[in-house]
Amino acid sequence: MAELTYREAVAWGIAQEMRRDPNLVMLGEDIAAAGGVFKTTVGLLDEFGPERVRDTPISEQAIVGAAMGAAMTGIPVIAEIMFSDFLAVCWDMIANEIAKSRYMTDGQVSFPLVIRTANGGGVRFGAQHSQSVENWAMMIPGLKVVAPSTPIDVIGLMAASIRDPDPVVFFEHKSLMATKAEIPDGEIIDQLGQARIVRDGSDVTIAALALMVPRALEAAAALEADGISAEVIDLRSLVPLDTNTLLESVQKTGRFFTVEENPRLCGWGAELASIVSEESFWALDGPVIRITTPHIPLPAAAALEDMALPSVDRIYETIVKSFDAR
Amino acid sequence: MAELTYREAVAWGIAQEMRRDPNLVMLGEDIAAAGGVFKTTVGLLDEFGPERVRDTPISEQAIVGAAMGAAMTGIPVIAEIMFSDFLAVCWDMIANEIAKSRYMTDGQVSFPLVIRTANGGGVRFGAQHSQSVENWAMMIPGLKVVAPSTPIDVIGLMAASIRDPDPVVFFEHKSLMATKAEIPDGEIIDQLGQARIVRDGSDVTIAALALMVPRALEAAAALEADGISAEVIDLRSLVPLDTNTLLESVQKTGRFFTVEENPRLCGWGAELASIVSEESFWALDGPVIRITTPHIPLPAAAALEDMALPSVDRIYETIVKSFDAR
Amino acid sequence: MPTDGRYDYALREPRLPRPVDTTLAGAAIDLDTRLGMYQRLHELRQFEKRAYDLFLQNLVKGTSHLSLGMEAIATGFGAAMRPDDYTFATYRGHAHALARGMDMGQAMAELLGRENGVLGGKGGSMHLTDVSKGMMGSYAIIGAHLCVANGAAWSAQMRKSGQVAVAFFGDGTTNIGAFHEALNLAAIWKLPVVFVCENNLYMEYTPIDVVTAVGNPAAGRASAYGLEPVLVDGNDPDAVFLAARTALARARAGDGPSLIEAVTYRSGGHSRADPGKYRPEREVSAWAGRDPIPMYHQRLLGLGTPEARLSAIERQVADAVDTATEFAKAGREPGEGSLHTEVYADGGSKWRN
Amino acid sequence: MPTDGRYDYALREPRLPRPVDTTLAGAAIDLDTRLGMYQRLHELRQFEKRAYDLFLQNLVKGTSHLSLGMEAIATGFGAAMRPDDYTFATYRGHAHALARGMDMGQAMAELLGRENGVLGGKGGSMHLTDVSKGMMGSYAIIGAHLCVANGAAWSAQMRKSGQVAVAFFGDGTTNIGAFHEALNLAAIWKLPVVFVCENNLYMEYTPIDVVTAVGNPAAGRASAYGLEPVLVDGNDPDAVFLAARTALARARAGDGPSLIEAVTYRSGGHSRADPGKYRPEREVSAWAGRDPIPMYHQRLLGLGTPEARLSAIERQVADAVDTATEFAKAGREPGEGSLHTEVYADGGSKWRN
Ligand SMILES: Cc1ncc(C[n+]2csc(CCOP(=O)(O)OP(=O)(O)O)c2C)c(N)n1
Ligand SMILES: Cc1ncc(C[n+]2csc(CCOP(=O)(O)OP(=O)(O)O)c2C)c(N)n1
Ligand SMILES: [Mg+2]
Ligand SMILES: [Mg+2]
Repeated sequence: MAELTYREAVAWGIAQEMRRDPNLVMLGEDIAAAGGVFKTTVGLLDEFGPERVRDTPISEQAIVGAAMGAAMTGIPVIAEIMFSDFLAVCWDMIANEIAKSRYMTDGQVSFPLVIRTANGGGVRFGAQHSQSVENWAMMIPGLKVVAPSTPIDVIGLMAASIRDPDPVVFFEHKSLMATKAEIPDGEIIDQLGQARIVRDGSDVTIAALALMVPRALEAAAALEADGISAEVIDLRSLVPLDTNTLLESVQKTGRFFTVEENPRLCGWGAELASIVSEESFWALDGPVIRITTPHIPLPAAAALEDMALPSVDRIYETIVKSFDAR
Repeated sequence: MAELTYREAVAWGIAQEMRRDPNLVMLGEDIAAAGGVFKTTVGLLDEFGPERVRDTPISEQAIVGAAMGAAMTGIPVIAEIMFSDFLAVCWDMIANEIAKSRYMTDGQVSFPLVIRTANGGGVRFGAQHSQSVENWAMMIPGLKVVAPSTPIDVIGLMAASIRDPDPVVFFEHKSLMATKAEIPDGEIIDQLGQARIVRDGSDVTIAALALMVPRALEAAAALEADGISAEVIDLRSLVPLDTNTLLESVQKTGRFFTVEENPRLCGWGAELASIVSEESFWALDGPVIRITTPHIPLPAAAALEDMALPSVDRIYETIVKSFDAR
Repeated sequence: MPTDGRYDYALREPRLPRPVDTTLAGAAIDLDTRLGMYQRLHELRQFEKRAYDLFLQNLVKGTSHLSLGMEAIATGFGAAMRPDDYTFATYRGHAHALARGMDMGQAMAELLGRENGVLGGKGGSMHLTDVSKGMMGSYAIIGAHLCVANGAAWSAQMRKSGQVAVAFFGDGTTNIGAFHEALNLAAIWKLPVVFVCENNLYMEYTPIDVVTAVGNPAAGRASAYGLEPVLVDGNDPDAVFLAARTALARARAGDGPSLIEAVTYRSGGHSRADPGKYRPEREVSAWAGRDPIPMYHQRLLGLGTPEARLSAIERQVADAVDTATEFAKAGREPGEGSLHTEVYADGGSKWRN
Repeated sequence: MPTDGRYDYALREPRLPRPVDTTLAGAAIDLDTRLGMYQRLHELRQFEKRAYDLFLQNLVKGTSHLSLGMEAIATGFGAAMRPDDYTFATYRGHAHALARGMDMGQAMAELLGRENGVLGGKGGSMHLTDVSKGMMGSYAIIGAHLCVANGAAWSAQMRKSGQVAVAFFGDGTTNIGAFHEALNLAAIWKLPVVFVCENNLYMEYTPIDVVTAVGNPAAGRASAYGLEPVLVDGNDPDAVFLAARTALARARAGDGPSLIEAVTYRSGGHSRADPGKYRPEREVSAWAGRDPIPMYHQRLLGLGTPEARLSAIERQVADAVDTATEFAKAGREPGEGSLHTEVYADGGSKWRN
């Protein structure tokens, strides 16, 4: 057993896989000698050497392109894009090249690669360094999309993402970096596409991701005091999406809420809402409700940012109010 | 009166506005001397000269960046990105810079600019030249998103987009280029944020955009023969979104369908489905159903592409089946 | 209507070709290699011409970008590359695919969108790929594949396989950001990659010099990456072959990337719909006089090859193109079955349970 | 644990500063300009130090990137620019904002996330903007603003206003695609824009030479855009001022862009959390000996300015920074009211009816 932070779990998970697979390499800006700007890759250079852990120029297209070319010629790669906002700088490479090439070539190429990136708000970095962009990746056919909420999931889902033969965009949440957990000994491997019911409940279903998971749990605790029993589901991966777990839960509770950090329009919550509204319509006892960041860029000031992201209070109040409605 | 194709309407609308505003300029690849690869800018160089209609290098970031810098210093600009797939190449500029800078500066700068781009499938160009990416733009706070389905709307919405003080992404549909309509004399100006009911109906509401509008209309005609009265709404702009028209229609019909060309996950249909499920829940007589391109890259072969995009038959059958269900 | 070169590029000064370098006849290239290149030139030419015919018959849908007039570059490189080297091409990639040995029938069938196409109809003309031949793909959005070629080269470097990645791209591509990022990374990591700019003087319809800060869009930028400028006659297979051999050897020796600018001209339009009217007539005709095929024919005759041998090659190629066309036409339209396959490595497109 | 420079950059050869060019004392720069620059240097220095103190007091949240040690560049340009010229800066933009005349109190309040900040707290340290002063924004994603500066320059060119756009950026920024696209477009359109690379030898924690194909990341690329390489001592306000004057005049004359590489060093870490341990100690101390402020102090003394005059300036700046700090601290936290404003030009964020 070791106690690890979420941040340390990243390096832990990568190290586990680099020990297993001598071909696995990684590249990114300031990831080697400096151990990453979020200190998520500390120690990897020392253990695996500069041929396998490489610092790059500020050239996101070249980074992701190199990952693509190496992966398609048999070398599995982990590429770091420092902040998820910067996915925009290499979006062609990700959305148009990596995601589509397997299909376009009728299966001639595979992309065993992981694009790791620091996602989300709460650290007062402002509009260009705080976005939650899981929905950007989710909307592109061909990508898999993972976003862990705990140190153990970081390790297990990292291992699963690395071993997955398809391209995975792996979102590490900036505001969870310092959270801690006990990590069991031995290899940790998880599976993509399995949501986890992190709290059982019978009255409402709340689907959340990453930083929103602890907030949803806190809100659920508060709801309990009001006699509302909330089931909280940590989605963990958006693609593949564990719709079975979601739909079963809604079948039981009849009420569905999503808690999203991305801005409102076309977020992943909309997708889930649409799935539930179509497939569980007759089981619903009330409208499907999304709790999201409003459709605005994120402000930098602490006071403003705290108002923008879905808070425990907002989750709690939205759900309580929904029972009063109609 | 003049009969114009959708393609000609683009140049017509731009010319109308360039005559009105001597400051308005445009730039893009092969737009000037060649009149654009889709021939949507034919004649503009001759009328307005090489200082106002400029050919550029293949440098999408430089193109959109130049538009941004000019717009924020008082020159309204139309930038062409040849295919909407290439928005990915300059996505940082659009999603992180143009969309956010007004908010970040607390309103110090405005961006009177239009990014025009050829969108959508049906012309057998394959996965990298056929995407429908309206949802990419819709999910970014700060952008407006327009997609006309007729030549008249091309002109009127182009004029409205150009006069709008905010950045607008204007999607011209490749498969509609050759469609024709009579254009009334005189200035044509429309308004953003107004959907149009293109067919009245009482049993189901179908929301569609661009190429999907004529298909939805054809399906509606077929449904009529089955005794199903379909109301068809041409959304015209996704941001601003005319939710009033949508929700009123659903209030009347009790059934809501979207017909989207973008791949399934996090499409604009999901957003609409979520709005309707939340706000019209008690008016719904059946599940909200989305008809979309499957979540795959678009194939090149005619036979495959025709199977991928929502067809009249698929729209018709999905709606008919929904009445059998439960 | 104003009539200067800013309104109509056809009114500009023509950019004329340099004369053939006749000393190349004496280059140390063995006859078999040269005859192989002669055959290749014809394959590329006749394949593209047939593709154009099939387009006129409305059998090729969508778009296609032919290499007519530009065949010497793919040919020279194809002859110099090792079978396990990697090719990364653009939407104008038929020639490069065939030059690596892609089956003509499968290539043609792909243009026709048939099930027996090399991509089962999914990719089409702009994405020809045959990994079994080292043809790692044709990329239709400008710039990206230079970065991808780096990755393949990096992989070869790590695997110590001695393979080289070669990326072909146009003059217009030198102005996009990815070009810059790719060249810099290749240089600092000394990657075994060769960047080949096929400078045909135009992007789509805009002359390259109108939009480029230096006269030679690739060679004029080499020093920005610590590289030597290399300019070659892109209409001379021997010149290209020699430059390719040097660059490939350099890459294999661990000495890093090269950036080669091969100057050429496309005899037709940019893509199937383009009549190419933005080019001065005198320019088009001057370059027509520098067509690589008659030039190379002359060179081989001059080196003593009998005309009969050359015409036998031409006939053989014509037969092969006919056979390929029959194969392609006989293919079936792909069915619904394949629509949903190969999005993910499990062969399907399932994103949910 | 291996201990070479590939594992720990602090073990590499230090990159040492060049000696001061003493002939610059004789440059034709009038004393008022020089005293103004002296004051500016102190403003930037003391502002940044105060910002650091406030961070240690946990009053500045998020991140901030200081220009400590690099003040001469913003200072020299600030003195040379016309009031209506445009500045485009990076996340490391406090100095550039102040050098254009942004109010210190409003700037400080923005760092504190207060309502009286220049951006009402919405933008924060990385996005300082004051359009009324020609400070057109601070951009936090590498590369983009070079393209945006082009647009402002293009606008000035069209309006024949004589304005020039100046874009400041780091050495690391020369390796991103947008740099290449921006330089090429500026050159072919002869835009009135000046690109200023503040080469402080490091990107975040990685030495620039480890990741760049040429020794001078900007000057070594000038020829790729048909430009002359310009290298200046970025720690000498006079050197920067002269280079700025030349480049601005060239731009205003319609002769197009310039690319200036100003070599400097940051005395602290990359951002507030960084102790800067990846740099050789000898390098850090050598550059500390080349601090622009004592150097310029010496130069002014040498030119006959009385010490009293200089220390009066220093005290005056200290007072101004204190006043600014009080102003900032007195500001209120922004309220919910402003959260939803200014997404769109109507002042709000409504995306639906
Ligand atoms: C990023 C991007 N921008 C624009 C295009 C459209 N486009 C396709 S080919 C082409 C011209 C390319 O010119 P060049 O690189 O010289 O190659 P050539 O076609 O002459 O072989 C353009 C602009 C594209 N495919 N990708
Ligand atoms: C596209 C992009 N990639 C990475 C980053 C993260 N980042 C912020 S500053 C920085 C280093 C920039 O180095 P340089 O250009 O030399 O400027 P300096 O900070 O030294 O002034 C990096 C990599 C970013 N902001 N944008
Ligand atoms: Mg070309
Ligand atoms: Mg730097």
